[in-house]
Amino acid sequence: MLLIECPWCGERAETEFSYGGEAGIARPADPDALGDAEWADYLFNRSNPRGAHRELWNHAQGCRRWFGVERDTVTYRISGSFRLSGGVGKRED
Amino acid sequence: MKKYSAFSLVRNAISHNRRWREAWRSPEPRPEYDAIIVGGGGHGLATAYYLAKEHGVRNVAVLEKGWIGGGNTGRNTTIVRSNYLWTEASLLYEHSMKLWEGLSQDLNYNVMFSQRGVYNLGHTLQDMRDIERRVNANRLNGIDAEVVSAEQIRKDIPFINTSPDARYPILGASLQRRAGVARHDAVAWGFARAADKLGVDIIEQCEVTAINRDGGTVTGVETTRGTIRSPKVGVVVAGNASVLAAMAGLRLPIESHPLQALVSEPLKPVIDTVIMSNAVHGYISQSDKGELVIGAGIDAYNGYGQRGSFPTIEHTMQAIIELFPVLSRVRMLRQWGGIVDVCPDACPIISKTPVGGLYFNCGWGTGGFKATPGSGWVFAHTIAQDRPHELNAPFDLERFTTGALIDEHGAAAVAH
Amino acid sequence: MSESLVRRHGLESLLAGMPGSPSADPGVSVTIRGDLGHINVRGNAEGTGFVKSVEQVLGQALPIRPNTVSAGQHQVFWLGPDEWLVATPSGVAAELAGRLKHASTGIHASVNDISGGQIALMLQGPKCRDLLARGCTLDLHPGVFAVGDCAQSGLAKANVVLALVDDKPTFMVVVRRSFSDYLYRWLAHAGSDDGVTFRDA
Amino acid sequence: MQPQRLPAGGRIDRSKPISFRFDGRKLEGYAGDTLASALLANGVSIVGRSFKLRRPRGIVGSGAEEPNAIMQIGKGAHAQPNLRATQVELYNGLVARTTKGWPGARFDIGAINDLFGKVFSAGFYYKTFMRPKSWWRLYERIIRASAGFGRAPTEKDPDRYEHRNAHCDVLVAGGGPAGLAAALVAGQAGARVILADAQNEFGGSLLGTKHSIGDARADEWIARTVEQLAALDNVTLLPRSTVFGYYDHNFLAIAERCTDHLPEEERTGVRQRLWRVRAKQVVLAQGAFERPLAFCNNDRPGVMLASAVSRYIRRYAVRPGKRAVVFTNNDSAYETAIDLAEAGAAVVIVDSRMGGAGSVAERAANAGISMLTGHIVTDVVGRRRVRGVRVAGWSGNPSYLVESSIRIECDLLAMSGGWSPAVHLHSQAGGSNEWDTDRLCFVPGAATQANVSAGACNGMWSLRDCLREGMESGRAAASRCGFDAADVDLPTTRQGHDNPPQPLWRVPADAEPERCPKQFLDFQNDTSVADIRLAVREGYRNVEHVKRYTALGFGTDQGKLGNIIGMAVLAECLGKSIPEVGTTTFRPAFTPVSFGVGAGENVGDLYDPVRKTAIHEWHVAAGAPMENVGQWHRPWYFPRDGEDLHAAVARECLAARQSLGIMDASTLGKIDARGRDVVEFLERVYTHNVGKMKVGRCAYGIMLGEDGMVLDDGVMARLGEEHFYLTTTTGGAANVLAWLESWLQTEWPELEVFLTSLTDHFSTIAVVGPNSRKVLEKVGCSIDLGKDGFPFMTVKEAELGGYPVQLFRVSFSGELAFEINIDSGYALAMWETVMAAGEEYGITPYGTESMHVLRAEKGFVIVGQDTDGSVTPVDLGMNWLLSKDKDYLGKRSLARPDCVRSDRKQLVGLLSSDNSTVLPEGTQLVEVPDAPVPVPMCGHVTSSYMSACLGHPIALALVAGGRVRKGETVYAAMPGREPLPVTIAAPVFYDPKGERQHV
Repeated sequence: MLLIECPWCGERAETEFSYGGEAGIARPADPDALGDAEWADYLFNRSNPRGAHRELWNHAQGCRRWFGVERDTVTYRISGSFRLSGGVGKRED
Repeated sequence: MKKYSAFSLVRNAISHNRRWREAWRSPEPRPEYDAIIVGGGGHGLATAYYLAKEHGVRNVAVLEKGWIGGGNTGRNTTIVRSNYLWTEASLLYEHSMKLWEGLSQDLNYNVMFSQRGVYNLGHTLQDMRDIERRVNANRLNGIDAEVVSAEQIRKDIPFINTSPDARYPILGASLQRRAGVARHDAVAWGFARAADKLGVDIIEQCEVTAINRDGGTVTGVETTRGTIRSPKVGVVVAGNASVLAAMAGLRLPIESHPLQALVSEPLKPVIDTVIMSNAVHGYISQSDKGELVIGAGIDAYNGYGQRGSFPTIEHTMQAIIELFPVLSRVRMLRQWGGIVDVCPDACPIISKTPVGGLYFNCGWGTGGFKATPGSGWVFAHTIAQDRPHELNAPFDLERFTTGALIDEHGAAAVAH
Repeated sequence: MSESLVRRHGLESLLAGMPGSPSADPGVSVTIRGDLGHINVRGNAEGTGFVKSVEQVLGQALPIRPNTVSAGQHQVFWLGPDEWLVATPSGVAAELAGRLKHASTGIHASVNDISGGQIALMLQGPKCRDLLARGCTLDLHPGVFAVGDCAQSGLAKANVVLALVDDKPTFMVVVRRSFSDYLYRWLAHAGSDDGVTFRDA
Repeated sequence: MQPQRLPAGGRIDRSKPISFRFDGRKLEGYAGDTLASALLANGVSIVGRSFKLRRPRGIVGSGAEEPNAIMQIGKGAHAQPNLRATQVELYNGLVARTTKGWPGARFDIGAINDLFGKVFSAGFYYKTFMRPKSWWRLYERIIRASAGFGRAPTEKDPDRYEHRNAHCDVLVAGGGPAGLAAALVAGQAGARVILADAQNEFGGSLLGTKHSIGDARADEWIARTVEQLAALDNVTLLPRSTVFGYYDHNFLAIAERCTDHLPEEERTGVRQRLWRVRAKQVVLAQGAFERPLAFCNNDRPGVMLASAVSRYIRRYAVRPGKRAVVFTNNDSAYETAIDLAEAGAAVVIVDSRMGGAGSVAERAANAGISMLTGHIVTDVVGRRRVRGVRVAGWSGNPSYLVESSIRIECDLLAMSGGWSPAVHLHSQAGGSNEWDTDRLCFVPGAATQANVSAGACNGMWSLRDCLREGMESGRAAASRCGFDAADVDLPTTRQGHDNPPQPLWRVPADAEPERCPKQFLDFQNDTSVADIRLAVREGYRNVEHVKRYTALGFGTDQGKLGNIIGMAVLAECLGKSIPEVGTTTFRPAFTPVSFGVGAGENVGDLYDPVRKTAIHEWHVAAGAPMENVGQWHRPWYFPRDGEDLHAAVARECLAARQSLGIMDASTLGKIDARGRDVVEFLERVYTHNVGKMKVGRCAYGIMLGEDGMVLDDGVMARLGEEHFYLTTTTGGAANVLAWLESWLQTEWPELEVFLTSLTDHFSTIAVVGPNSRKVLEKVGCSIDLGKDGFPFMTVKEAELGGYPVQLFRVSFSGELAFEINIDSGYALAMWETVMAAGEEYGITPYGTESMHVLRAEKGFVIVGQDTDGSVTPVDLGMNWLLSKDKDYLGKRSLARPDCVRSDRKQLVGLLSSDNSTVLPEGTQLVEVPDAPVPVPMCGHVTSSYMSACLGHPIALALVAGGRVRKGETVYAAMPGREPLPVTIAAPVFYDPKGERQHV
């Protein structure tokens, strides 16, 4: 069971969190301007890397904040958590 | 290669089993092949077999980075069924089912396909609506399926908890009698042996490190055992599809997750069929060795670790006890994990790609094992003819652009 | 008027049916605080004036440090960087909520009286930590989770707000109303070896 | 009468005789015995049969490595299959049965298999049973019947299980010398320590030994150490507790057996407890497993591991044989020989090494033990029990053959092939293992988590090294957690010098492995040296292939006994080194754990929470059956005197249409949304023009996923310029709120909006029907409820019967209706008030089923029933809800080619041609009634009911291109029935103009 650090509540058990998938996928500013393929890329395609992965977690049972985590998808080791601001996955500091 | 039979067993026993030949060769890779299959799992080996058998393409190499059948083929809970919801999926899986029904004889290798019947339990009124809908569709598609009542289930499945006071009472189920289980390792070995017999080179410990292209078309692959040229490369690497796709500059609508399973200690026969429950999130059958083979849920996070989190296992044990209270004192012997490549619509991709001569077969989620022969069969056709067979045409990559998804979450859910 | 109305916490019949195993000194005694009102307050802690105006109405500090409680006339729990729970006698909750709303007009804030939506349980006795540890992954060791600390987490399969009120120890567990029946049954089951008893406030 | 029991010694309590039953025989042992030691004391030699060849088998080991003594313990609901006799503590009334062999283990018909051993070679079943095809099920039935060990109980488990979350600085796995030392040092330093050991008492390999530690005997040292540990309140001691799983981020799982060792009548409280531990540091001290040697017939009853023989003698005062041969390739077995000699047995040591042993050899000689160095045991004589062994000289050459051999009479053969550290947990944690060519074993390599291995499980054999590593690791672990450990000086222990072990796995015989009697590697699965060679011959060369093909290591001991020697034999066949062949991955569980303890309290009622509304009790009292909707229990219908579902629903619907109905709608999701940007936010998530809504107005709204498919729906109300109230479906409530929050927090943090769930705070009571206004006026309402004062689709704060409420003039039935939102603390009172006031109008409570009928008559959809995640609002005919002049989630997807197809499935109504058949929900629709398989399907029925007020059945369906096909006929294909013609109609069957709700 993973031990995840919520930027506000500190380290908590994985069961307190819900997973939000790959971070950094910003919603297109003007969807209507996109072709079907570009829209599909935003909608469905994921980098799904083997290794370092920046992903979203929500402290669902806790403070209900969404935040980012950098985790290795093979070792599952977590290198750090970060708060979000101004759109998905951007570091605050 | 000698034929396998009771007779050959006795004859070899007399010669102290010292005359058995190897089931498949371990050749050095040649510099060029007519087609390369990347991935020596069940699907890849089946693809090579049917390329040789159905399309006469025998100058084929199967490249496996580890040992054949070492991925999900050797890690799954071996359920085989074809009772899917949408016609596109049903026909694909039913084609596979028909191949399963003659596979041991076709391969001359006993894959122990055992049509014990698969029950998909319904616990809510909506479950039952979905079951009715799916069963009716199956029948119209020529797939055996029936709706069974809670009373019938009580008669058919000893020890199952059909109490109306259960937290999620069993209201009924769909039953596919032709469905069942098979011996997973034997599927890989059987296809390998049969493909090898037809001239296919099966090359283990050979990892693909790059996909070579000239302009928009594929020219071969770089491997840990050197460059191998080929005008056609079929990639079927569950748990690694996105990584291989990246080598060809492609992005896939796939996320890889841990999927866990566990077995109990070997018991005398107690469960004779396959029981699956989406609502209660567990599924169970008993192997010929006596082990209860139990499937757990998918872990939520992306993971290539071939292991998941313990709470998923705990939840599965709760689910099994909810379904079979008598199993509470039975013990888990071993747990493990595989990597499932999940598509947004819980259906696979068996498709040409923007790169000429490069084909992908991936995204089977939790449904790969049961499709093994059918997947190989249609993928072989797609590679040999450079166009999909009508059975896999709907599973083109293009569907994610057009929106023609085939949403099998209902029929797939956790349990396969 | 609302003061005169009789509020139900919904666990009355459970209490009558399974009050637990009565013993001289129970390992855990659970008190159902149906008499508490709950107010959910949202606002920007860094934001202009929000904290000040809320504190003026409350007459006590708004806990800014995560997972802490400010105890005073009311009990104020940190729930998130922009969310707090105010627990106060139910008789005055509606009126207090009104004043908080009024005080935060023009400010980015949100105040909701959710008294009907939550139940507070007080767990007291030597076996409290053992019982909670059966269903909660938090480290409740006195050196880690001290008086004045609170946390949101899971207790068995219910989400709860958990706080250490004093070092008797007394824990306050706040659970959503629709889960309270389940949590009651879980406490009774998991605590059956500890002689858990239940009573009304 | 216990023939093999020694007159004195051991850690058993001779004053407490214990009687038990074994395969029906009444036997006696002592408190402190295991079932295995008691069986040996009673001279029982056959305790089971092998899996395939059904060879008679005896006890080999003394712990988790035991492959043969697999027992069914207890009866009825308390039965426990597949326990290892070596790990079962003896208790009064214990009932044990062997699990293999028919009629029994002592005489087994299946033993005939052994005669055909060569036919039953590795993987033989892959090569046969293929013809005739149809016979496989028959073959399989026979295979299944002969497989398996114990039987699952046939009754519900009467016991209780418990979970326990724990946190500690240092978790010590294993309470032998190393583990005790580590725990003591760390504990005294002040660290929070958990010490778990699988056995009933701490001490591990020291129990019963004659070692001295410092000035104390081993058992005194153990007692003193445990005492010191028990005195520290920062230390938790867990005997009978197995650390079985080492998961990510230093999370470990421990199974504690609380009552299994007690007589059934004395068992109270929790049976087993699962400790879910998050440890900062972990010290692994689980010891090592002794290896067997692969000589001919090495599986005969009476062939045992040397360490097991010693343990039975020292700890249990049982002498497994009178005339013993000790066969070894290392020094440790000499101690066993000495133990045997001191126990009065005649002993011969057969040591494969020319040079024999180190300093221990002298002590052995002094004990009068004769030693044959440079010799090996090639074969065992005796079938049901060892009667002798064949011994030959051996110079250490790798050949398969020996020349002449001599016979030595004996009734016990103690073997030692060296030792393998228990690297299981280290490996589970992700650590690698390295082959040590001197110690001839895999030792833990670099750890990938915060763990360290100490003592025998790190390849340390001497007591001194174990104590030293224990202390050092305990000290290091504590200091990594910020605790400084005081210096503890290492107690003195006896020092000797050992000669190195000799690489010996497969023992030469007088014929090649294929021709000589079987040399077993995995006893339980009958995997022999010949099987490994066969696998390699057939091309199964990867260790994983070999294991899976030969079943090596797939027994219930998980290869603890045979894996390493099996890999060594494989390496020899392949001409590789053992590390080249590689080890295999170790998976949890270290030893098996019951499903019950894994599930803990979360079974039965507590399997999943039942969410109940504030009015739930009233529904139950009224006799309403419940429907599971998400986690909620909702009343399904309210039967009166013997009514069935259909009768009750007909009555309820008519009442609502004609006079007055009442429904508990409290499970709806309710969200308070406010803030400066709330309109902008809602414009982005709802498809309609939210901004156009006036304060006090309600509107029906839908949300789409980004894929354009309908996600959820519900009524929303504008309570203020910057304040909205949203409702969601019952099932969708939690997800929708989380989903909205995710957009706010991750995508649009610049928007000033706060969302707060009111789902539990408000209970919602729907008062429905022509008389609903009258009844509320009668209850006493502070506002004008009239058509103009309180028009349709508006909301008002009000006081109703003295209660403050939020009153909605909305309708999910098409009738004049009101929805009352009231503080849940008063909901039951309000419900009862309205019920009383409504009596004169025959007020009728109704449940989810009638609600579904009423809404279907109006063509209102239920998301999740009439939609399935593949349905767009256009498919539902809701274009009127789709704003053209703004973007919203999912809008772009609606423009994709597949979403604009004219032949998409669209929502329509269906009328049965016979005007009487209620189509089963889920019925498929076809164009041509008698088309050949596969029959093309053009749609399916999503909702279907008998409409009491219309007097005929109605159905909603999704039909390809259906919207423009009104009046056309398609066919309902129903199993076992003639296809029924059905007519496509508009999805609104009742009051299409919607006049009734506007009165």
